[in-house]
Amino acid sequence: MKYKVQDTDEIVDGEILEKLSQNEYKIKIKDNEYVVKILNMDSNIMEFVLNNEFHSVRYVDSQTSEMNFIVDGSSMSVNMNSHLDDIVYKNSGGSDSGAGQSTLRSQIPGKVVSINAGEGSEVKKGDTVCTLESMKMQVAVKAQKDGIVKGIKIKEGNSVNKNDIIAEIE
Amino acid sequence: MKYKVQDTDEIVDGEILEKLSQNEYKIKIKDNEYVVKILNMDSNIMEFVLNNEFHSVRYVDSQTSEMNFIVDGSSMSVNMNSHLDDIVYKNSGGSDSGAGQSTLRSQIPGKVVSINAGEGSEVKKGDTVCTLESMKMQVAVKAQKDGIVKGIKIKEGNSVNKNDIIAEIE
Amino acid sequence: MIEKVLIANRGEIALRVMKTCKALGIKTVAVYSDEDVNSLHVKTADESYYIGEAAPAKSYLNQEKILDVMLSSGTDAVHPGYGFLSENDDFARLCEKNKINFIGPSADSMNLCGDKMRCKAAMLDANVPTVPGSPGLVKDADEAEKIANDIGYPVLLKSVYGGGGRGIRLVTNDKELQEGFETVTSESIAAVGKSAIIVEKFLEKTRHIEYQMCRDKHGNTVHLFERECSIQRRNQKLIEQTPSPVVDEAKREEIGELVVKAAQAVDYTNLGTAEFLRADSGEFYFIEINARLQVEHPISEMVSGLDFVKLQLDIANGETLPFKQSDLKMNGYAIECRINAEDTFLDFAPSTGPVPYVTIPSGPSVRCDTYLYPGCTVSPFYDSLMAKLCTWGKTFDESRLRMLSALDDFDIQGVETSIPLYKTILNSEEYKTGNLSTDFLKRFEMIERLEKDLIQDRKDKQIPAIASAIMHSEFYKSKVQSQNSRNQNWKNKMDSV
Amino acid sequence: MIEKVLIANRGEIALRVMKTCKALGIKTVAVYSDEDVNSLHVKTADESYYIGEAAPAKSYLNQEKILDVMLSSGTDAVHPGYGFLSENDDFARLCEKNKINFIGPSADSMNLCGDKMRCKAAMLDANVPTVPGSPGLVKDADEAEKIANDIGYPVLLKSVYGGGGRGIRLVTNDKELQEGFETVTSESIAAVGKSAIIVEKFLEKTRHIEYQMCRDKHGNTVHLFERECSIQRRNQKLIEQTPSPVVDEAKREEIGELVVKAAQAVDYTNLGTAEFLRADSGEFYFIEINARLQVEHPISEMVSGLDFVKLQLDIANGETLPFKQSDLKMNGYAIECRINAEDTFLDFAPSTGPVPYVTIPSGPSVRCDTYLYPGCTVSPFYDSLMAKLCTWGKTFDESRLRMLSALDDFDIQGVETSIPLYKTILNSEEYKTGNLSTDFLKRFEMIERLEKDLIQDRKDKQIPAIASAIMHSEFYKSKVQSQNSRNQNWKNKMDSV
Repeated sequence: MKYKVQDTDEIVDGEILEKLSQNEYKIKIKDNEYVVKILNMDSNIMEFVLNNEFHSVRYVDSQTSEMNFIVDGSSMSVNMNSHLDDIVYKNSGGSDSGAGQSTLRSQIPGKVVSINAGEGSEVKKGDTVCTLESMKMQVAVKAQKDGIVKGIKIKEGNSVNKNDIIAEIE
Repeated sequence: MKYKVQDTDEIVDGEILEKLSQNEYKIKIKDNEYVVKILNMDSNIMEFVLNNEFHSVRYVDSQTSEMNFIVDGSSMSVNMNSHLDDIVYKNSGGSDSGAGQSTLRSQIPGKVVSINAGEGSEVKKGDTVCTLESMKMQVAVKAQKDGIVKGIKIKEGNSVNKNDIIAEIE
Repeated sequence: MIEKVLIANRGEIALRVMKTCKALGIKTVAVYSDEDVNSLHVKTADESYYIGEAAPAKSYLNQEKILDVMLSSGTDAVHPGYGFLSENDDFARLCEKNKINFIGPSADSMNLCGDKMRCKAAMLDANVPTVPGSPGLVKDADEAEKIANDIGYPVLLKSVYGGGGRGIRLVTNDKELQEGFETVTSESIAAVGKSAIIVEKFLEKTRHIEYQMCRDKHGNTVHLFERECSIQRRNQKLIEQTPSPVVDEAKREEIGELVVKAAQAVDYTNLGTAEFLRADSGEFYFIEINARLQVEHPISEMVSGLDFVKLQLDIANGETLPFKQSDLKMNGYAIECRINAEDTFLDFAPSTGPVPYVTIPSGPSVRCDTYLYPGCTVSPFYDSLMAKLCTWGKTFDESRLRMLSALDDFDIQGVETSIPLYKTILNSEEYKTGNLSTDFLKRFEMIERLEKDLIQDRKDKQIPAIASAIMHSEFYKSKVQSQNSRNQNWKNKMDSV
Repeated sequence: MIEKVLIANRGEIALRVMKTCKALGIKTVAVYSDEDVNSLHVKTADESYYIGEAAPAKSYLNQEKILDVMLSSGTDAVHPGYGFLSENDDFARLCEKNKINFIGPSADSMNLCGDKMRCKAAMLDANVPTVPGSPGLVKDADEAEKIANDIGYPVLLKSVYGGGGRGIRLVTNDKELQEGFETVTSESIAAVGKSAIIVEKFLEKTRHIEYQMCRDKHGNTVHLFERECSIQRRNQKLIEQTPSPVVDEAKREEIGELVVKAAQAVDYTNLGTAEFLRADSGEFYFIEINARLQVEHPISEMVSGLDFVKLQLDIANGETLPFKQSDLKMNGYAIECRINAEDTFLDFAPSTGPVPYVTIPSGPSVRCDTYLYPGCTVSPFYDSLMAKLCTWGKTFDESRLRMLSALDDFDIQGVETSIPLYKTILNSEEYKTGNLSTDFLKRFEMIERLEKDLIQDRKDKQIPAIASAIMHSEFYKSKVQSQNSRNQNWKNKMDSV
């Protein structure tokens, strides 16, 4: 799963590696491993010790992609998604199935944050063409094949809908 | 209903006179009327204002005849019974139905606290012959008819069972 | 002797007054509105009387109703707290008439304190300096110009009928004054049909410094030192401290003598506060008397060792002050933070509602006066002050560090609070070095700094936040699984019927 | 400089130490056993490490395990609190070896303080009076008689191998002594196969008065006044106060000078306590040194204005004391009540279990150090002290009345507490007038008086109790009715299927 904490820029990988005991888990965030020991947990609160540091969390409101909670007294939100970049990439044709197409389309609705490969740039398959912001997360739209970026249809700050054309890669 | 509070001697009448509103009741204890305003109530706690005094009660354990609770921080118990004296009196023959019998029997099990009308005393119907302690309440056993007390079968401090003979009244 | 006191108030101050009464064996009587049925003051008093609907006018300001309770409950004194009826001289007079000991100044003295113009005149008579300006209304621009030249520019021209920024103008020379006089006059006439102008010196970077006055019914008068209350929002105090960083022993005594004169000038009895503006140049100007116990009295209690409510009761009982000015010594440093239910980022808009859980800070030299308890409600009908958090220290920095730690321990769920702002302020160099003024928040962009602090705080919590999200998902997954298996069981049962 | 402190303790003292560390920006490390997974000290520390099973020997007394945590967490100092390892010189030495700053005296000094005989000898050398008696073992009855005549009857003959009332005898003249010597000898031989007897003066109606010692690593030594801790049960303190009602300024100085000598005699560093017995005649006799911070330190903090944990940290850091004896002044009066989980009527047997709800008292000059929170548990594995309730007052009576009020506000559900006993004591004339001694409880039949107070209290609550019973029955009646109607609905539904 990918996570993005409010006010930070990075999208971070996080997962449970192992259940160590009834109340203990080994988890991985970025490339570091942590031990989480749950002291109390219900649908509203969780108290846990993370690598020997106590934390208290109250869940205010959680939806599929965004959780709002109070961590040690600080109100904050975390966006999460199952490897959004990859899904987008895959659906864009980045996976083998669609590698032949020349039209790069957005697989998600979002706002264009930046254009990373401008008109006429040479890109390799998997290079980021532009970055969208969607569900408060920044998602890279990557080239589905090697080629030259042509006919860019988007502008920074614009919104795009799902399936809108981003550019042609020829 | 009759009530006896731990460490007090008297048995006191108490009843609800009237429900004044959703949360307000007029009650009578001894011969005084009080207004009870319930602020919070569930099976464990009750907070109420009794004639403008706030009280907080936590119920520890309550059986049919004895309630244990903590009233404003003080742990105490209250015994209660539905007009025990009257029931006993009635069953002893105090009511019209049994007025002819000469044998006075105990209608409840209990310990003899005192003998109020000794051997040879003259009693009127309703006079107390002896006092029993039962369920931590003192219950008067009253003469079922006018007469002379004879053949007392009990002693102070003894226990009596239900239906045991107390005396003959002739 | 006072034996039963009705507290004509609610919230933390009602509880505060009851604490001293309880320790002294004085019976307390609470009053409450519909909104306060579950409030702590109702549960804490010896007797509690319902006095009406939530709106203050229907309950806590209802003089007749409160008088009825006093008479029927056999109350012999009333403590008005602050706000509500505390500075209402009609109420004080009503109590006097009904032989109920009003714990505060006499109705006459209160009336005089409440009339800004008469009070200012009394101070001038007593040689207590007030903000320089016209002694009353000026008749025309030329008189205003003469006064402006006497007191020196810049000055404010104010219509006494103005308000909200209208009918007021800052002018820096004669030309601006002549023009401004006309503008203010016409603005005021346009708005309310009349105009009446006063001239007042405009003071920049002022500090709000106040003195605790104390006077018994026999005329013995002392001050109980100063408090600096410069950190404000919309003219309401947020953080107070004592001593003031700009008042040394000599200055304390100098202004203290003025305070004694001020109390005498209005024949003040009981505890009260003389408020001053201190100009950046160091001059002190009397502004007004608060004829009641003040919100921030605990910090003065901490440095004086006195129980102010006890002192109020003793004075109301006609006792003679048990000390002279020379007996009184300040001990250490104290700070108060007013913990308000408000959203700093929504221009301090009130934030109300249930508080399912709260942790009250405690510890060495920490005091928290509050009405909060787990499960209570912050009502929209009354002011936003939920708690007064006070800390004492042998040094200023000790009290400041204890406050920061206590603020961190204060966990209030369900409503927005001013706590994060106070952390930013107390950590700032400007606060640490005592660089205070009534425009502190704006001058040092504290709200912008708070925003940055909060962002940094969230960044610092990235790892625990993600861990929380991971574990929460795991929790739900296992819950859904166990529900599915329950449903399965249930289904099996149904099939077997 | 100490930057990270491990607190090798639990409960209220762990929290107390953390409060000062937090305010000073020092990181804290907690350790916890299985029993303390949900304890506040675990939640409050910056880091928390699990160290083993509930039994102290498996966790809080496990030196190696705690050392492991200190080394792996990068801790540079350890605060031992009181109890557990606080007076274990092996542990202090282990810390010294591992370059961890042990916040307390050196291992050598601690060892000397812990050896009663050597410590007594050191005091005699320094001319600090100890309880009169034989300097060591006596060889026969005649030597014992000689000593008894020197110090005066009555005396105690004690076998150092005795205990529990065996091998100890009170004798009042030579004849009783000669007989008693034989009895004690034979009792001791019968019990443990050997005998070794000392003679000690028997003191009646003694008071327990102790002095706070304070000494930095440069030899600067002061005392921080006395505490009277005479109200005890089974030799354990219940209520402490400062100043002592029998110590005036001259006496304070006189004994204070002895205390400074005592600290020097054992080369004590950091904070500690010199305990004295005060005979009814007014003589003070040194008994022992407690080489640690004491439970009752908050009352000394209240009258001195000093933060003792900060002082300990500063001394451990090698700093020089920032004051001389002449700078220190007592301010006011303070009382501590130790709120124990125990049943007064079952010979103070521990009362343990979950505490579903608790209200912590607060208010002007009230301080409550506690580990309690709603939903916590009082564990049978550790001592019964749940909270230390302390109040300060400008006068003794003010602190006493505040204590009574705070005791009344302290609501602890689920366990029996010593609070009712304290109310009876603090209301007694004997306590009010300072007629204290270590047999106070027995001498004034306090437990019998408590029983009477409780009976009276129940009588006073007759009416609300009956009202509660009436309303409870009503509540159940209406519940049963609504359940019946629910069942009815359910039945109807079933019928319609």
